[in-house]
Amino acid sequence: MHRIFLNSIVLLVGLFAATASFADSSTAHDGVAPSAGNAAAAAAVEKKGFIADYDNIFIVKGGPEAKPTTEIKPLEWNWVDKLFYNPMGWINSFTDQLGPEVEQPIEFPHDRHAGDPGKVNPDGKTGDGINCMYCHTFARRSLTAGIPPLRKCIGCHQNIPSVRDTPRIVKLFEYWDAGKPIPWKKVHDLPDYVRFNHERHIQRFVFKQERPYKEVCGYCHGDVASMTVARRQRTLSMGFCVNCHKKNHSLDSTYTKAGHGPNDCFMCHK
Amino acid sequence: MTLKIKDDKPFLRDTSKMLWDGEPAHAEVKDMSPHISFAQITSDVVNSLENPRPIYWWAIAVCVFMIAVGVACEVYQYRTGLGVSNKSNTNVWGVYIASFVFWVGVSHAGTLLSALLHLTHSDWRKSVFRYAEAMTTFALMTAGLFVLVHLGRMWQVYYVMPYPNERGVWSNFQSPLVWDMFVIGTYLTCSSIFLYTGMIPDLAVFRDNIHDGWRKKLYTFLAMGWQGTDRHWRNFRVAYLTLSVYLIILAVSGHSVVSSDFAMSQQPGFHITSFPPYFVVGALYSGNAALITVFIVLRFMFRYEQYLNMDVLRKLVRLTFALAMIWTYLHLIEMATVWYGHDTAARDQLYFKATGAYAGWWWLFNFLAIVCPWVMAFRRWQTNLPVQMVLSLLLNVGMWLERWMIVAPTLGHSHYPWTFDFDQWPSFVQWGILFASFGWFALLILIFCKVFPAVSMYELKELNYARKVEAHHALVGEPATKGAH
Amino acid sequence: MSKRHLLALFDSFDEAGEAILELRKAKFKGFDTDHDMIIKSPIEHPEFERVLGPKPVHVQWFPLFGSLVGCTFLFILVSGAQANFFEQLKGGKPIVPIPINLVITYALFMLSGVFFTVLGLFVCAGLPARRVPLYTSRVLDDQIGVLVKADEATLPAIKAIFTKHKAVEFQEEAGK
Amino acid sequence: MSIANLLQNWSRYRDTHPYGGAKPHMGYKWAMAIDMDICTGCNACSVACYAENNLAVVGKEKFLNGKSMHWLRIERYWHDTPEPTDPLQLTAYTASGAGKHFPDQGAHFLPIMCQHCEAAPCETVCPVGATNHTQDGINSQIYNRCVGSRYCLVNCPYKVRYFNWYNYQDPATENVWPEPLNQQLNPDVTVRSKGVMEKCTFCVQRLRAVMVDARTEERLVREGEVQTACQQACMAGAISFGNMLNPDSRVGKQWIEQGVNIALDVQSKNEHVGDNTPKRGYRILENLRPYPSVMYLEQVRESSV
Amino acid sequence: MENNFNRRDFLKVLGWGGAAVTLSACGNTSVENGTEFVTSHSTEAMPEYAIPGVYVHFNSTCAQCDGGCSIFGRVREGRVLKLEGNPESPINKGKICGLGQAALQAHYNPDRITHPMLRKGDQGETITWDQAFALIKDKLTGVEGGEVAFLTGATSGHTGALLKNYVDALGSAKHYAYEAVTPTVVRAANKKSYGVEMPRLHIDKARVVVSFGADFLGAWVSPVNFTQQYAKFRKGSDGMRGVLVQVESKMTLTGANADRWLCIRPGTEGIYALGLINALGAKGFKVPATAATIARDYTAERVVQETGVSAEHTEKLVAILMQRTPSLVLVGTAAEGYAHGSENAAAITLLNHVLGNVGKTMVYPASVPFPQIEPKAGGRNTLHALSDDMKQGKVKVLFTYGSNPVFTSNPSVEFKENLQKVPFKVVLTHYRDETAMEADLVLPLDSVLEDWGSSVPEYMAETAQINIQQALSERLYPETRGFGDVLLALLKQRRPAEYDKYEDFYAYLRNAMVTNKVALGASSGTSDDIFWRDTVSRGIIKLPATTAKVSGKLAAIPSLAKLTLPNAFAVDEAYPFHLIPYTSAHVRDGRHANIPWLQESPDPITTIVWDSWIEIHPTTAIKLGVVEGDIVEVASRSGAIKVMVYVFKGIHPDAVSIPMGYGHEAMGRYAKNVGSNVFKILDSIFDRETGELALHETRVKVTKTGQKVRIVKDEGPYGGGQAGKRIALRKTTDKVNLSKEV
Repeated sequence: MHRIFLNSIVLLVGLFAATASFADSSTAHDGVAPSAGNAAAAAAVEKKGFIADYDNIFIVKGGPEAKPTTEIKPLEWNWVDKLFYNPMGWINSFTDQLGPEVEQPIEFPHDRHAGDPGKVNPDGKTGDGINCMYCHTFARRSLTAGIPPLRKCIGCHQNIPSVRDTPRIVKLFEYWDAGKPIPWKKVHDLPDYVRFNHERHIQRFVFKQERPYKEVCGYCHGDVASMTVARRQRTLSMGFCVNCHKKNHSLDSTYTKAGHGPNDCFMCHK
Repeated sequence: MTLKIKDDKPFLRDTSKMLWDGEPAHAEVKDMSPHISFAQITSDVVNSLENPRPIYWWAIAVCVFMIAVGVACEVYQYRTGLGVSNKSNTNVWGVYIASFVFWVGVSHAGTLLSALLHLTHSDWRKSVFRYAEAMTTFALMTAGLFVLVHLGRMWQVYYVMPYPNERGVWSNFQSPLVWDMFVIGTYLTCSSIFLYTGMIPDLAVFRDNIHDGWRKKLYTFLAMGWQGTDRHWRNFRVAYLTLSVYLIILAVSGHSVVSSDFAMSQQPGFHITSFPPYFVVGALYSGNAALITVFIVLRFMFRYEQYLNMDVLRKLVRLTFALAMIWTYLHLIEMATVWYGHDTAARDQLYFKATGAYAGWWWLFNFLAIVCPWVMAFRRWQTNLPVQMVLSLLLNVGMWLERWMIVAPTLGHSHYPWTFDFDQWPSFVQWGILFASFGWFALLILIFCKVFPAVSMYELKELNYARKVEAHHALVGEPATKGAH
Repeated sequence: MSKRHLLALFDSFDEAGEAILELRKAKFKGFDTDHDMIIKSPIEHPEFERVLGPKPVHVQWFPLFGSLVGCTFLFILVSGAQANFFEQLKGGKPIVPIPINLVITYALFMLSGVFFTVLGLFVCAGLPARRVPLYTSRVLDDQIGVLVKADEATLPAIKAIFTKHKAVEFQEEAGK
Repeated sequence: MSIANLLQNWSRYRDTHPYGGAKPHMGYKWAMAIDMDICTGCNACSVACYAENNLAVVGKEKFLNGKSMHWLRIERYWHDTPEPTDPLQLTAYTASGAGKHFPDQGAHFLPIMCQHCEAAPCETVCPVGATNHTQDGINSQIYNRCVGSRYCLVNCPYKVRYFNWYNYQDPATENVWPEPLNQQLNPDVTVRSKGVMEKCTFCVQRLRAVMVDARTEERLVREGEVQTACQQACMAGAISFGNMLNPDSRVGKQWIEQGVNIALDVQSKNEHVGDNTPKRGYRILENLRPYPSVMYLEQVRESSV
Repeated sequence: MENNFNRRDFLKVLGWGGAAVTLSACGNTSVENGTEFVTSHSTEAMPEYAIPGVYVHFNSTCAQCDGGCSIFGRVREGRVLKLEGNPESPINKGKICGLGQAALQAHYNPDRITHPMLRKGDQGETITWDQAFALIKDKLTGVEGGEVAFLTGATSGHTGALLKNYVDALGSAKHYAYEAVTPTVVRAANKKSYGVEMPRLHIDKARVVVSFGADFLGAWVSPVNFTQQYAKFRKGSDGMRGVLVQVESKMTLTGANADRWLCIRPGTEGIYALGLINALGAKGFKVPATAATIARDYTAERVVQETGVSAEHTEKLVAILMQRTPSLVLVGTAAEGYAHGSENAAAITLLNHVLGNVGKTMVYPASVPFPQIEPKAGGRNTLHALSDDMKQGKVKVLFTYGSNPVFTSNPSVEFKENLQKVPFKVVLTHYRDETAMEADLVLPLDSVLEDWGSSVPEYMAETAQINIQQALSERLYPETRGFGDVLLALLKQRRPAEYDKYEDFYAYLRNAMVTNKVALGASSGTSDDIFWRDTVSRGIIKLPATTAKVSGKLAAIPSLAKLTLPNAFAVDEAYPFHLIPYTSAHVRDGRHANIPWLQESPDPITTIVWDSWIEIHPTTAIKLGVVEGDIVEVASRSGAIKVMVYVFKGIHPDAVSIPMGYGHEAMGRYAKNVGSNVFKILDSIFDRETGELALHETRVKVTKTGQKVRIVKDEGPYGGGQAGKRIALRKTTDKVNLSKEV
């Protein structure tokens, strides 16, 4: 209900904002075309030499000659956009985006496993600094990040006698002995008609751009290393995805190595 | 002698027993008497709201039953899927879209009477335009329901609205359906505003004449403190005139856009440039026919014999006949252009209508919509209530069939021969919802007429005053001036 | 000097008109017919304009303004939305198609025109209005009321004029 | 958006598909060519499509009522005597049963699926923008956006869109995937619920999978890297599919060879020499100017027997 | 650390998760509240290679028909989602037909039997496999080997070998291999004429193909291979596009693709073939004297009179046959299905000799050097033999596998009645089909996607090959067994010493393959594991080609001189029409009737779905006073069925045609009560030489019942016209060069 209310307020605000956008033409320029970013984008387009070859296809077939493509200014989100064209996305950034607390069969301490070894957790222990992809091993090669197999837990824990008798580990071994997988509950669940690809994001940001994995994973999942049971930190709604994909996204995007996410609906919905 | 707006001659309400002007009791009221007083008009209208004939309540009950049938059908369809309406991948549209167009069409008569004839100073419209205007609003509301019923996922209908949303997604402004949403929404809003604005002086009268209850509060609120001062009237006249102009444009553009739902598509048989005028005139035609039906019903139900009188009916009927002829011309033109055109697909389509699976219905519609209105050309039947009642209903059926014949056979015979000629008889669900729409529309009209003035008091008084002036001038032997208005 | 209201009710437009005409000619002190006199009638009576003198109406400027602003606003809104939502490519059509946007623009041209007309009516006619003193429902029914506001001293003279022109009834504010 | 953006990029926003100036699809233009001389009409492609795209089997009654869901249908035509083009004659001709005249030169099988028109009539009329043109030249259909106005189907000249009249996976009513048949459902493809339109997507789930891989490897998709389900199944190899802009692609070569230009509605080969050109390529209902992306190659029948 | 994870849990959760790909109707609320369960995607139960969200491909072999196509399954999260052709296989070269695609729905079919069932009165009672084997052992004790009978479909590979061993172990038990539709007569005729039962065909090298009722694009022998050859044949080499002429009485899919479809009076195919030889000779073609003598009497006038094929078309055909060589003449189901089927086939094979095609477009097929795994197939004559045995009480225990004789037998066999005389009937099947309904013990089989096996195709495309059938997924139902497993378990009862070392059929198969690895083409140094892994991952073992040649000599053909053909049929007043039972490419003999994809896949010619129909020529229809959709009663001397009319010019006016495989009374929700069973009206008339049932010999009468239905077909009411639009275009020309095309 409050969303509807907010929406209507925003709609009203938007009326004024649109009027304001008349005056926006000069200020928006700053947001739209930072010279450095623009040059990089232009360079990225130029590097795609092979596309020029494809251009000839139309000419060979007697089609209308292609005009040289006018390079489009990458879209940046200025305040008009935030306020008027995607206000809910903007408002969501202020509101509580936390997901519900999920009770798991075993209260898995992410902080103990993935936390910073130098940092002391609330339970008085430090983390082990394990890479997310050590357990969620499929993230870099599949759509799904995957829940680690029970074998993986046991693989380490049977060699860690010090915690063998703690309640959680006892429970873990109960499952193992019974030969049953642990019925983890889903924390980050998208609707069935959305298909998010972990592989592509990990490949690009972790392996190509060599950003720290914590930053990359944490962009959507939050600082899981500081939690025990993981909890959703972002709305993970469509606006969340779209806002990111719109950054530096130009109309002439190919699916090669332009610096932005693809924007067509068929990418996620199919 | 100065002309008084109060008349001292007694006006005897009960036309069934008594006479006025010395005519026998069984005679029809030919025209509004100039001797009727302003106060009489006020009290007539107020009283008719309070005491309709008992059949009013029966009519309400019937309407509720009709709606219940439709609601049951819709619940079934909603739960099971649109498949229960028995459409197919070839005949994707059906009764719903036909009825949508029909109801949008019905709405046009109100605009014609209230706005167009207002501009042309046609006095006779004054007694009928109010309920006609209400019909505009309610017909549009009914049409809107058909859009909902028609959608595969009506619970997602808000996707059509362009509103700033979290997803950053907009509706497709290139789609005629979105134009529809804009234009029909505008039309509905504006016609409601027009209806309300025109009602303000009358609401003030109600405010003054009804002394307690929720209605008093309602009228007090809605009358906005109207006191009939010269300033009020002066501005009201200009504003009302301006609104009339807007409404006429809206009506024309509204139905043109509805026609563009069809005309903008590639479907042969839809893809016709003459569709907008054809649709607009067809709308006026069918709307006027519906107006006659409602005229006769209201006249009886609310004892409006004095105001919804034979003179008005005659003019309505003549207007309808004129529109029928214009429509017939456009209908023939449409067929002729298809006939002479080079678009073989459209020609093929026309042949299919005349000879294919829907041929019977097509010919029936042609008979009802082209031949039947000729009865209206005969003076002796123009004021014959039973004849006009039946005739107006037949014309409505005919014009509904016209819309159905635009939708159903056309879709059954498009560009692609493999899918040709599927004839899909609509299931009871489609018929049930169509049936209910009439109940819904009638219910709204009945409630409106019970709560709001179904005939415009101040305009009637103006008309009455004009008559008085005429009568006065006739009496004193002076030519009547046009200054009465 | 305090001012008081007087309402005279007439049965005939002609009589009321003549009374007003005479009142305008009389030119009482502290009584300006343009401001202190209000005619109330059940129907609109154009002849009153002759007797009341020129009273300009400004309602028509509202729809003009409204329509122009509305359609401009909508055109920008729609074009902007299309440009903003450019992943929604439509085969064969440009991303911002002008003729198509004009259709929608046209609808808002009229919608905002109508809104502003009503707004104009309310502003110009002073609606919603409080009831002026000496209101009687009969002026909406079948009598013409002439409400004047004048100095107590002039009221009898005015009343005399009304009586002369066959006013059927008077209502006066109680004295202070 | 802002006014600034609108003004700055104005010329770009006025570009049209596909005959406007700059090409919206850079790098990719998926297209198909179907050789009807070797298509035997065996229906393998159609069944493969059912398997790949979670198509509902609607059953006898609904099939009868025209609610079938085959995204790829095989149409069978007879060519005995040329049909009259004049509708009046044609009506008489069909009424006389002559239209069913039997040909002793066999039937003509035409596999028809969504033609992925470059100027798709369906796209412009969708009120909610559920069907759009992707930049790689596919006519997309976003099921979760669809509200089911069915206007797209009305406007589709080929009638290759299919509407979900029922909730085909609803266990209570119309379940067409009873346990364990539902385990076959392709998880990459959404199972459509009631009230949405669906159609051939050129197996977009396969395309997007290889395109994502190609992006990761910073290259374009290579010829032969991806096949649609129908193409993969076609025993005669009548269906070829690929990126038309790729000079290596078979489909692009075929289009060029057959003299069919995607951006023209009257092909130059037909303009000059009429229909007697030795080239076989044509597009169905090209004259309506939807600029379809599927080229058909005419069937050939030997006249010397 | 070993641990037995419950695979069922795993599959259940995955199946659930995967199947929940539904479109929810909610708005933009995206994330649910942790109500969904997930499970560790990779458990002990799941192999290491399986990554959730990533497809793994496993090679296997299609078992939907006897074509022997190699396939691979796209497997994800333990579920087979799609089947594709294996490009390695010379038979199908990466392609797969609709029938093969639909194996998925046979696997996931909701009507599969999940547990062994024992008859209890009219009901079935679920029992365990141990109980079932004990019961069989019990029933077999005291029964002589000769009183045990096996009725199977075509068998080959290691199950075939095991079956043979078991039959031997029982001591002279009988194995009846039975296929409802099989080219037995053609095989015999080929054997006589060319020295091989099924020569390898080079359709792609032929420039003219004259097919006498061989529906090689539809359901004949190896349609996937032939369709691929056909595509090459159409493109042609040297600018010469291949010309296909089909001679038959009812238009098949191949007929619908022919350049000229010659409608011939039923049963006169042989006459026409000899007429062609005569005409060739008359035109100056060098016809061998033997052939010329035989064909001497078949003058053009006689041919026209008897076959109804116009002289003009015959002349054109002769001209093109002389002009374009090599050609290929095929003899198919329609020609062999008569009492004189063998003579028909002999005459047509003779034409091949005359045209000099033998050795050019039909060559010696490769064969597998392991006789014990060679395919064993049989026709309906075996069914008759079995039925006679049962009638005489010679059969005490009957096993059936891979066939549905109660459904497919013709009435005079009285199979169902005779079955009652068998004290103990074991049916190994997937569905509760008609035969299973009569069984005492029903043993549920694994689907072909869950089962291991090997097979040797009857028709070898290039080199000899052995196909490996690999389990593509876990068992959907834990209580099903493969045929090999069942045989092995039974063999263990008899020969424990020999077979107890094999844990299951997989172990047996692996052992059998590995033991012969050198013979199978591996170098002796290859380790067993590597050999086996390679074999399984390739899904096919190719063996070196043979160098033998088919006999091209007419003189070598025995009894050729005695070849005479009966005149065209005289009209039978009481039963005026020939009944042509039509093998639908999808449903075949009815074993695939319970697959919804196939039921909804329109018949290519008529576009009818979900029903069977009778094709009647318009002139006949006018005579009978029926129109499309009328229900008629089709009665033969053996029985009558009701079926709806499809008026169709692609059939000889003297004939009517009904597709086989419909009209199941049991089997499953998709098959039951769909159409009518044409097998039930087949007369028992046999081919004079081979004793095979003459399928096309039945005469019927057609009477109107007055009932009427709307035909469910894809073709609209418009009747498939093109309304003068450019929809499907055709060039009629003899001057196109397609061979240069891309």
